[in-house]
Amino acid sequence: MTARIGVVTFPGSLDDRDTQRAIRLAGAEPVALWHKDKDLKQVDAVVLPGGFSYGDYLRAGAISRFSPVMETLIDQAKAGLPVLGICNGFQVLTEAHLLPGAMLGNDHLHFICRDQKLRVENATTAWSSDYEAGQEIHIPLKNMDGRYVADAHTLDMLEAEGRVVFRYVDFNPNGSLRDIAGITNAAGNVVGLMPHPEHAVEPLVGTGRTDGLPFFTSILKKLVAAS
Amino acid sequence: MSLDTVDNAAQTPDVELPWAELGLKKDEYARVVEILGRRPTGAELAMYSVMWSEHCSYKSSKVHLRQFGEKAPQSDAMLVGIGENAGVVDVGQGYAVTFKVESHNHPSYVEPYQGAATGVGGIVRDIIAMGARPVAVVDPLRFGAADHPDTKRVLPGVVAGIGGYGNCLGLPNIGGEVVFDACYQGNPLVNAGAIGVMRHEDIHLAKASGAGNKVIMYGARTGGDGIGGASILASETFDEAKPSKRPAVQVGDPFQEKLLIECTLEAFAEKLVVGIQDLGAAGISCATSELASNGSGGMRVELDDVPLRDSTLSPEEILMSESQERMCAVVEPEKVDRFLEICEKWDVIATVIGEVTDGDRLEIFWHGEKIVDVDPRTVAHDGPVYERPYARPEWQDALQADDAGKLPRPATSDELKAQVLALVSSPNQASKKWITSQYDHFVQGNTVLAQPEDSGMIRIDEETGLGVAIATDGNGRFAKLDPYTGAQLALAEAYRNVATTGAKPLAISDCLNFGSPEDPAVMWQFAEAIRGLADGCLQLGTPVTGGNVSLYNQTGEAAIHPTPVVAVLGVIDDVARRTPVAFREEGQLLYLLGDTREEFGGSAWSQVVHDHLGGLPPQVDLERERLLGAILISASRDGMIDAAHDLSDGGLVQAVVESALLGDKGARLVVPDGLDAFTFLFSESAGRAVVAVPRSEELRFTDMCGARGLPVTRIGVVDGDAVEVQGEFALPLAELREAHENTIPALLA
Amino acid sequence: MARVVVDVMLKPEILDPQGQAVQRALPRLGFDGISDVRQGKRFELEVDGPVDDAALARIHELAESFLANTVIENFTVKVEELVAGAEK
Amino acid sequence: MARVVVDVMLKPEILDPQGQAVQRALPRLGFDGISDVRQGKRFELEVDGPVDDAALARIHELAESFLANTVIENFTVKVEELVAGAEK
Ligand SMILES: Nc1ncnc2c1ncn2[C@@H]1O[C@H](COP(=O)(O)OP(=O)(O)O)[C@@H](O)[C@H]1O
Ligand SMILES: [Mg+2]
Repeated sequence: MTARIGVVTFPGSLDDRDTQRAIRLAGAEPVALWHKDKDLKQVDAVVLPGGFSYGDYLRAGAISRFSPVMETLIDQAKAGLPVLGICNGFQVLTEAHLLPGAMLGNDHLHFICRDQKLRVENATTAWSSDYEAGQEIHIPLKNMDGRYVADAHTLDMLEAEGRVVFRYVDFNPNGSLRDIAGITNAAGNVVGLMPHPEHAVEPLVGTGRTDGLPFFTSILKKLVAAS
Repeated sequence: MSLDTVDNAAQTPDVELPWAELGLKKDEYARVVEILGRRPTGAELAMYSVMWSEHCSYKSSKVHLRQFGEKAPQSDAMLVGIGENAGVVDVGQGYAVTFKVESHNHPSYVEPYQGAATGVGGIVRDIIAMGARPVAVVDPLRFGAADHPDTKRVLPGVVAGIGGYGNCLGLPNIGGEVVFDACYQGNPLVNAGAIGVMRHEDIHLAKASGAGNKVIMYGARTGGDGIGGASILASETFDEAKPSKRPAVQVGDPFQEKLLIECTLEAFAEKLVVGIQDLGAAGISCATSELASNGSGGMRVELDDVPLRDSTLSPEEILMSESQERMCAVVEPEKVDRFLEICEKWDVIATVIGEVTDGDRLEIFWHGEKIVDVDPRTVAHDGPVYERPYARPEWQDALQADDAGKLPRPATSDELKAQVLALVSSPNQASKKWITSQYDHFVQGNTVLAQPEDSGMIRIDEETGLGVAIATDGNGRFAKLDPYTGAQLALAEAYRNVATTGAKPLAISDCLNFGSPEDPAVMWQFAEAIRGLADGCLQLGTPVTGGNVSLYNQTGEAAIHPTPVVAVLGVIDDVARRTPVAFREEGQLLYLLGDTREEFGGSAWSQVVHDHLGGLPPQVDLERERLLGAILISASRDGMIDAAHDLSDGGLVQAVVESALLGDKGARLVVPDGLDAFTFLFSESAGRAVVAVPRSEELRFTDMCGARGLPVTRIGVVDGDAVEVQGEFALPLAELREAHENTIPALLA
Repeated sequence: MARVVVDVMLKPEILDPQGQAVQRALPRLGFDGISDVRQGKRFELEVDGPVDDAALARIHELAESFLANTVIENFTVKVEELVAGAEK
Repeated sequence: MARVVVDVMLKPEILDPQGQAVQRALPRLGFDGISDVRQGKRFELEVDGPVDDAALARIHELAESFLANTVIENFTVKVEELVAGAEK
């Protein structure tokens, strides 16, 4: 049996098909989920993909956060369903308060697209266990609103609890506090990050690296082991 | 005055309409009256005036554009040619590709962000209207002098607008150009191109057939956007009380357009659509008259059913509105419900606004009264055609006589070195990363090559690796020196760029940016450029699938350089075989393909070092381009080369520096026998490329070139961490990188 | 019909690069004497019914849960008198 | 020190996709009775000296030439009384 991983399409989602492809390449079964459906089709995990849901109008992720699918997702995530938010998905997760803090416009005020170096700080979450702690990887980054912000107390807590999962290395592309690229909730089942692992799964396209594949093999192994 | 109906027009032949204010000439208005056999209604006048404008009717350019058809090369690849929203090309394995380039020059000067954004929106709707999923965009751009204060206003806004719209649509930006020249100061050129992919059977056309079929408008509500003359009609002549303030600038809503893409593709997939047309320039006037005239039968439209953003709009204004993000589909009655359901699923407003009729008239109603009754062909296709006078300008001879070959050349190695640094750090030759990093290259997960590669490349089939490549090029300096040759050089360069990456060039699209057609000198440049392009396409076997003409790019008496921009589309059977620009391995041998002559007219060197424009542009030899292309494609397919870069602006040294910096590997060059170092480094002779050959492939590669008669010269080796020209100078990569990459940020950040 | 305005500004402790960019441009434009610039959002809501306390309370709730993200932003709600000709 | 506020809104005839997106979301959030939403920008300028007519005229000029693009936007300039505790 393989794992079934849902990918939510919001209006304006862009990387939903790419994420499905990455899930397939990792050996799991992608399941398309629709923002207007509360039904999660009994998937084993969910990815909120990148894009500009609702045009990123108001604030990135702010309108999607009130989608019917999110009502169910918020409950189930709190109950332990593995959820990965990539870029816009990360923004939805912070707006939904499944992850602390907030995302703001890049400090340089431009969209930025680059091959970004990251350090894996926590290799124990549902989505990072196929990495090793301290490992440095390159994952494409592309966003307008990638600046992670939280108050000092929250940041200290995240650091203390090992909940900073990925950190920017060599270059902070957006002014994120403490170079934070991705974080997790206390239980480790909900992870959000700005860079796009689904665009680093094939040697021929994108940056030509496959450093993103372990995201999807991490969750697959965990789910198959649990079943 | 109340509503101007068709009956009313017939009964009041003497009412004066403001045709001049709407941009019609006296004889054009007389022609409308003759066609209708009566005076037009206000609504009819609105339609004729926009559809017969230069922008929509191509009245100055049509007689010249015909050559693209007349001289079209035999090509099995062409599935849909000039005349539709975009041409369609067969790329094999049952796939078809549609692509086109359009200009949004003037709006981008007035409001850079929105002007450029809506330019992307417009070209993408043309692609959707053919039945294709858009897969990539490109953006050839030209601005005034890099250090001019207004460039700091225009460029960042344009780039943010192209990125803002394209990124939000989920379209990777895979190519384009950025050129600075004082001639574009008040007339930046913002051209935008898009590519779409579909299966052959999914090709859709803009035609309304089948009496009883419904006409559905969907997408954004109609507002008062971009209504020039119609407001005059509405407010001054017909209803004094109305506000005549209508926005001249349109604001784009990329999110709405993304929904349009998805909902249109879903309707196509369920085979719900008989005919389809996007709404761009001239809005409903254009969509209804083109749909009706291209199909069989007529059309009846209830204008009251058009969803409005501004309830005060008059029928004339509704007909002319250029509100963005709207489409029009023709759907069989029994499929209408399903079509509307799909629109609702995607939160897209959709309304039946009319139907296809038995007759051959386009009839439009407002409040139950008939306000338009025309033969749609006369609106859409029978616009005026001008044979504008043209004449070779008297200054052309003096310009060509001002030979760049006579400019002082560097006298010492130090001077040579300084000029190399000046070249690679000059705004036109410097890295454009500051700009291109504002564009998403990765979305859709199929980008094989993107900036700064010679061409952008997209995988279109995951199983087989089938891919397409596109490159856009244009050199206004060359075209100014000789428009015929300049247009061919643009074609040759784009063709070469595509072949350099390993793809076989199939077809082209173009965007022809010129000054005022009312100036005989400009008209001559235009005629010459088209003649050159058509002759070149015939010779290269690449048909013109469509394009766009932008005239009146002119401030007062001063026209821009004639700037034909050419986009070449190519196909590659397996993207795994693509050839990138970057040097990959030390020890690989560098070969120069083609002939190097003393050609400096219009060159980057003459501009950067001497601020000079004169002489003749490089010669064109299209047979040589074909041969070079064939060799590059074979070498890529058979794995004989690991890197390749075409030689164009800045010559060999520019190409080698770029490949070295991208791969972070240096190069040691030796000046070949028979050439001086200066000519070797800076000449811009066409038909050349530099390739990196693994030692194991050296013999096979040089034998192939020899056997096919392509000059091949060994010029050095990939090595070290500098670009060194033996006996002359060595420039460390770090120094080159700083020179190459810091210029644009320093100017714009 | 009345207009209610919701102003949303970043909290003072949050970096506002847009405001800073404006401020940095001022000397170039020949402006001095402006020591700080912050940029925020303004929402104009056209309310159908009467803007009584209940309506205002609901709009306050809307601002708190939706128009502003109170992790990073503050907001104010006010009823605007519609004075014709006030805009330039 | 005083605060001058420049509000910049899209002209009424210009499409406001952001405001529309907010408005369309309202019913889903259980809000009705709001017939239109427009979203604009609010600039808060901290002015060093006295905000006299000359200063206001200069800020007006700044708004016109820089803060707003008057092709598509209107703006208003007003001096704000700094009432402590007004923000939430
Ligand atoms: N420079 C050109 N070369 C070839 N075809 C052109 C050129 N300019 C315009 N055309 C063709 O003329 C037709 C009308 O052009 P256009 O008005 O730009 O299309 P649309 O109505 O889709 O915007 C199109 O098929 C276009 O491809
Ligand atoms: Mg079109």
